[in-house]
Amino acid sequence: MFTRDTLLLLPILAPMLGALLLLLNPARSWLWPRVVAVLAAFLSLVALVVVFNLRQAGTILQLNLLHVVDYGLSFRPSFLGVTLAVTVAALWFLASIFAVSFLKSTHSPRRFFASFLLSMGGCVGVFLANDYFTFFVFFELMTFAAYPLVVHAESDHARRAGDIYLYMSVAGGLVLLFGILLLVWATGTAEIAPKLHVLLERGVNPYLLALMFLVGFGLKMGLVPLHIWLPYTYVSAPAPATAMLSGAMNKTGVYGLVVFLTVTLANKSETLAPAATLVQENIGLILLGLGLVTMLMGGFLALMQSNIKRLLAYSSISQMGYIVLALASAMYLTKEGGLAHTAAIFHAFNHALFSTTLFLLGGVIYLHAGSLHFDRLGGLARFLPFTAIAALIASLSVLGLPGFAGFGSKILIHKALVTVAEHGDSWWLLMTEKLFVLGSAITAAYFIKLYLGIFFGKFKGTELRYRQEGWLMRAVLGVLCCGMLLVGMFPGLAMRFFSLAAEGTFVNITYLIKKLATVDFWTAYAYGGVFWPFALGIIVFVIATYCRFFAWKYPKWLSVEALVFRPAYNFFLMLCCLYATKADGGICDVYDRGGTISGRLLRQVKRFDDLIDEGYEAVGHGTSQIVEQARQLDQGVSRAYREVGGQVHTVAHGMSVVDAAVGEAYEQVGKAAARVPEDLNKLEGIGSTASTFSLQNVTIGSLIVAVILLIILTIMYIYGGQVL
Amino acid sequence: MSVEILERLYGNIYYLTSVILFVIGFHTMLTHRNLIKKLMALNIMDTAIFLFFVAIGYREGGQAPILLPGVERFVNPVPSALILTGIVISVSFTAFALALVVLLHKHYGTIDSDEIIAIRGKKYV
Amino acid sequence: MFSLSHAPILMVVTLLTAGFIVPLVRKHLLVAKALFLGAGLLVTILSFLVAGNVLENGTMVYNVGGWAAPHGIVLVVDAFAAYVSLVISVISLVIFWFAVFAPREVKYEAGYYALILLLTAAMHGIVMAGDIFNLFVFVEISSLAAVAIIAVKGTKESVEASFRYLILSALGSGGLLFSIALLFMVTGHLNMDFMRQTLAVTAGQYPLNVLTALAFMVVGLGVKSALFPLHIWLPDAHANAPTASSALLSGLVVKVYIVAFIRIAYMTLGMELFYLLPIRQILLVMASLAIVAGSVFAIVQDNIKRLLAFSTVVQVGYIFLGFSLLSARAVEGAVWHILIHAIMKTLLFLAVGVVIHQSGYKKISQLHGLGRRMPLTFACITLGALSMVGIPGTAGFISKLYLALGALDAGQAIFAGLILLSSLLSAVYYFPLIITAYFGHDASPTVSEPSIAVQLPLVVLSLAVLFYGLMPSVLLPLVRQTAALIMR
Amino acid sequence: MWLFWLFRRRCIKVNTMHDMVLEVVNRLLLPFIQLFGMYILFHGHLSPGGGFSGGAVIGASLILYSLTFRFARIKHRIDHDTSVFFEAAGALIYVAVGFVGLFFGYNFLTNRGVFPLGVPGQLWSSGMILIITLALGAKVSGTILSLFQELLEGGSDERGNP
Repeated sequence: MFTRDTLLLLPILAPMLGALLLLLNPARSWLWPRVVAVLAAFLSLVALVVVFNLRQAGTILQLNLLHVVDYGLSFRPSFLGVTLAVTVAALWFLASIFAVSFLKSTHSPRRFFASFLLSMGGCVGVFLANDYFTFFVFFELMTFAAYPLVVHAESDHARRAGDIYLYMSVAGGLVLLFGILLLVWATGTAEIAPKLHVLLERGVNPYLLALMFLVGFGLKMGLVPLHIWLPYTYVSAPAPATAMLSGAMNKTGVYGLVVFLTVTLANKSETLAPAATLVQENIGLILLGLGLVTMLMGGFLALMQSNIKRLLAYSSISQMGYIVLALASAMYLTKEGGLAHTAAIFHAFNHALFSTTLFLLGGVIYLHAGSLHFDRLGGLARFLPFTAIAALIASLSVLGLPGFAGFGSKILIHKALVTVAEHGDSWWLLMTEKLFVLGSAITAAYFIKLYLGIFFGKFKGTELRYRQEGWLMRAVLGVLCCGMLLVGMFPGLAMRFFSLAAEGTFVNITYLIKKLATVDFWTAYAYGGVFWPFALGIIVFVIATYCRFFAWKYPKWLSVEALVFRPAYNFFLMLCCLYATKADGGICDVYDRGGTISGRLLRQVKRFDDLIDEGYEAVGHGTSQIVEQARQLDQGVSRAYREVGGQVHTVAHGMSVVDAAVGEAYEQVGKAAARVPEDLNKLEGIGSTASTFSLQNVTIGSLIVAVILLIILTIMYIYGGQVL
Repeated sequence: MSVEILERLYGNIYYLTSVILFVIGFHTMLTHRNLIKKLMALNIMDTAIFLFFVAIGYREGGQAPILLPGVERFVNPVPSALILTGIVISVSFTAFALALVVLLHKHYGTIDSDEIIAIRGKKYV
Repeated sequence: MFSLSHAPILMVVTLLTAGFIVPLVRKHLLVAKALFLGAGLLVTILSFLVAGNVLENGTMVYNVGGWAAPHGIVLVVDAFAAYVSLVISVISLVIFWFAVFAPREVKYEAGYYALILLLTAAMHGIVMAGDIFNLFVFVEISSLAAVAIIAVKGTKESVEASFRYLILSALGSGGLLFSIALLFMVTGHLNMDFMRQTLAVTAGQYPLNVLTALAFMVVGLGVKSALFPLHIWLPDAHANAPTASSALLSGLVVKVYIVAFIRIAYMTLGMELFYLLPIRQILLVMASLAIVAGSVFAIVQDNIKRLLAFSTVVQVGYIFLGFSLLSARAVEGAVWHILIHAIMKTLLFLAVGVVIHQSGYKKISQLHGLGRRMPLTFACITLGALSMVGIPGTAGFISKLYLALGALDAGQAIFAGLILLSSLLSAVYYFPLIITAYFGHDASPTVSEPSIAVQLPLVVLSLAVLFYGLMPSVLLPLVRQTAALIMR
Repeated sequence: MWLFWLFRRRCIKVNTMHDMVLEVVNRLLLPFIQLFGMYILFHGHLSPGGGFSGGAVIGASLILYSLTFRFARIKHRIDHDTSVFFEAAGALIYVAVGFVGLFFGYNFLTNRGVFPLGVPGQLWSSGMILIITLALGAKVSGTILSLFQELLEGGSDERGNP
């Protein structure tokens, strides 16, 4: 039963069981949740490293679980998946160590660490999944598990952020699910494998499918029209959680998009090749636009922020734009997109590294200076030199300066865009490359702002809480910085490694490594691929400072949220309220109108009723006359009898006593009988005088029944007449 | 022509009557606010359906389907048997509804549906 | 002597007999309770045996009194009946347990148990009845008992709601009886098998009868099963009933009428009619409206039980949607949903009933911080709500998956979109319940968890939610057979 | 219909009138009504009629009885519990008869082969049908009476406790 394949379960189950352990044990110990969290994360990391080594040695592990309906859980990690999983697990491990000392004083550590571990399990599961169903299951698990992290502070802002996060994520997840269902329906399986030819054969619109997946994954990544949850969430979550939201969970979206675009939307049929290429190129172009918008908008918005975490959140959005650009290039170049593909993965990896570091640093700063606003910070380089150095390394990595982590991937993306421009041969593809440079410049500008704002100048806050970073924090940050430096020093090695990962998943290409071997980063740098942006960035920063651009708060109505989502939400709410308050109590209103009409009709019927009544009355009148005459006759007869029977009368005198008794009895009965209708009248009350038609209660129900019956009858007769 | 129509009407007199009864019941149900009257209307409707059902099984000049010498023409016993059940159900429905009306009167002091609604208030949301 | 072939009638008779004995021993409440639970347990065992037998040997036909089909009364236990009666017996056993051990809400307990027994017996009867008239009789019994178990609470609102339910339900029965009369007129049979055979010949001769019968039936059973525009009795009735009654009504009763509808309309009148007539489109429209409107109504509710009641309207819409999409997977999804919704809604109603009883709060906005006071109960509610939303790993996901795939199979992707949209809407109305309970200041430190006996049903149902979410294959053969039977 | 005593309320003495004529007439009529009811019951398998009709007649006679004579007195003779008992007993006898078939290896409610069928047209014929009719008669009359009592008691409560 426990074969080597079962090893795949360990990295997922270890954090989940840890979370379960935390939830079930109500002990209020300080150490307990922290130890469990770190140990579980470590176990998961170790298992993943083993899996990674096996995968590198060529062993492909596969595990099918709960294979029950048509779709069970199925794990079969690709090279890329394992690589990212190891990265993410390592980050998670580091973040949990960081959290141990960071969350010294906050409340509910049990809840925090449990959901931290649970979302780790989900996140790792996403990378190990073999089909989209498994992917989706863990994707959703991760989303929901992260909710308590977002609302951890339980402030109003946190709760609002949580609401936005939750509902947008659910919506995105459902769109993604729809996409997956469509895919499954079209191809019969949820497996991650080339499917474009099947889609084209079955006539399913690949653009629609791509849109659904893009919405689903893009929401997690924070692509521009869907990014609004991201700043709220990142700001309200505690630093380790934010680091993981940005560094690790974001990457599930990237991974999903990579897998979908380059694997599922790959073509295997020779005959359909031209059509497939067209589709891929079109999607690539669309994504190119999307990536540019995301990159620039994220950058501009970041430039305007005065809160460290918000700035970093927008920076994260902007970096996602880079990744999408790389992916778009890969799609657009189809057969030659290997380099761009590698660039995307490489940059995702780099982003995981430096965004984790930056958000953790944000946490450190918050812990020590008690604020995240530039207004209350400054001059921290003196107090926290270690933090300052780490921040410098991370910032330079984001900028992609030579020797730092972002360097290799940015060069690659730039190269890819240049290739796209050459390949497409149109002016705006050329513009893309220029805009990319501009984007990098903006990045440089806001990082200069960030760095200067925090670490230089005078300290504007009230007091510093701690003098030094904790040693655990230092260790974590040190490891991360070393990682970034290593990647930056040897970009070629890293790239070769990621190209290997890309080759493992990207089925269209066979040439990768050889071609990539020709890339020489350091000469590329000499061509100014990255230097120019940096210089431009300083200029932008100077200009922006000069024009007081940072002080400028863009009007609220300009944001996407205010322009699109809020009106939509308000509209929906209005719809709900209008609909529900008015409609439920009065579907009646509609029926009421129908009711009055039918009431009028029924009044006609009532007139007919009255007519019959009158008839009865007339007949009754006649009858009573007849009866009267008969009574007179009767009286006559009885007079005759009385005369005849005078003697009998005396005899019957005794009997009359009995008669009187009977009479009295009858009278009593009569009285009682008279009382009954009185009571009934009382009971009836106004009901008997109900001439106006009223619709309430049961009446509404019966009316609805009648109306529906009529409608159905009519429809059926119309149809039935044609058919039968 | 008209004779034909009359003949058809006569031939379906039971069905026709039952439909008319049904409509009368429905009319009463809709127009009256008194809960007792609504129940009466319900009973009228039930009766209409019973009539309809029994009429299905009726045969001209038929007798009760008991194997006695000399009787050859039987009505279909199934509908009658079913309707007996139907009547039982209808009786229990009515009785139960009456009990509920008594309770309603206890709670609200009236058996007028409008007044009950007014007392209860529109709690739709 | 008691071979398994007698099991179907024994199920009905056991419950009925227990229902008659329980009020006789009302002075000895302990005996009554034991009898109540014992009957439920016995029937559950029997239904498991029957389901196993049906899976193995195919349809069971039981001739009551030894008279065979066209003349006698028969009980037909095919896969569908076995499946649904399995659902009924298991879920009702859980509810029985809850009713026995939960805090008292009802004055005359023995009578309440008797009513529940009667209702359950009638539900089994509806499911297994082989002829249309006995189906009607059982429908009537269940309607009456269903109204009664609302009214036993005795409050103003519950009496009013149950009266409304009674009248509308009587209207519905009238419609149903009318349609039965019309069908009997055409076929001369009451047995459903024979009816189908005769209808194949005579339906063409008397089209109007069949059409009118179908229309009356849609309305009649639509009222009882709360199909959207006919649902107006449901929210009040389900919200004002005692806890166990709410669970029983929402979880099982409403669905049993759908089963009756499927039995008559699909399996007796035949599928051909559905391809000829627009009845399918009518049902689709009504079901879609139910899904959208029910969700929207539920969003604005603050009263938890009313919210759950509106959610039931939505779920009924799902089931009808699945059945009227007429593709194999959609029907399977609907059949799944009968079970899964029964589990989820019973769980939610019972748990919410517990919360209301322990805390006295009936509104979502009052629940602040209760999640910490009643961790287990709210864990169950959370699970139920997640399942309602359709989060993967819970049971609700499975049925929604099938329904959505079925909609795609039927070539109507818009309904798949509708199902997912309603998932989002249900997230909008279920999540506040959880969020307010867990995240917020601690408002009521005095509230505590109920006894373990009361929590046991909740835990069992929660485990069932997880179980069917993770390994639904347990009942899969039965569901497949049922769907095949309906699509025949 | 024992489900009605769910809604039973405390009974309060009702001032019913004491009427000689009604009493006399009823004393004369009641035996005949009940005899007629019995006739319908016992000939349920021979002529139109049966459990429900006969039970209804008998039940109606009991209602008449309790309407005519003082309510207090009927409480002595046939009180609510008794009528409920009759209902339940009728139903249980029915079920028990059904089970007899099972014990003899036939289906539920089997008549042929279990009970002696006799000659058609005679009173003691057609097996268990007679027993069932009688059981049903007991149930129906009990039900009708308990319904009546239920409504009466509910009504009295309505006047008694506002």
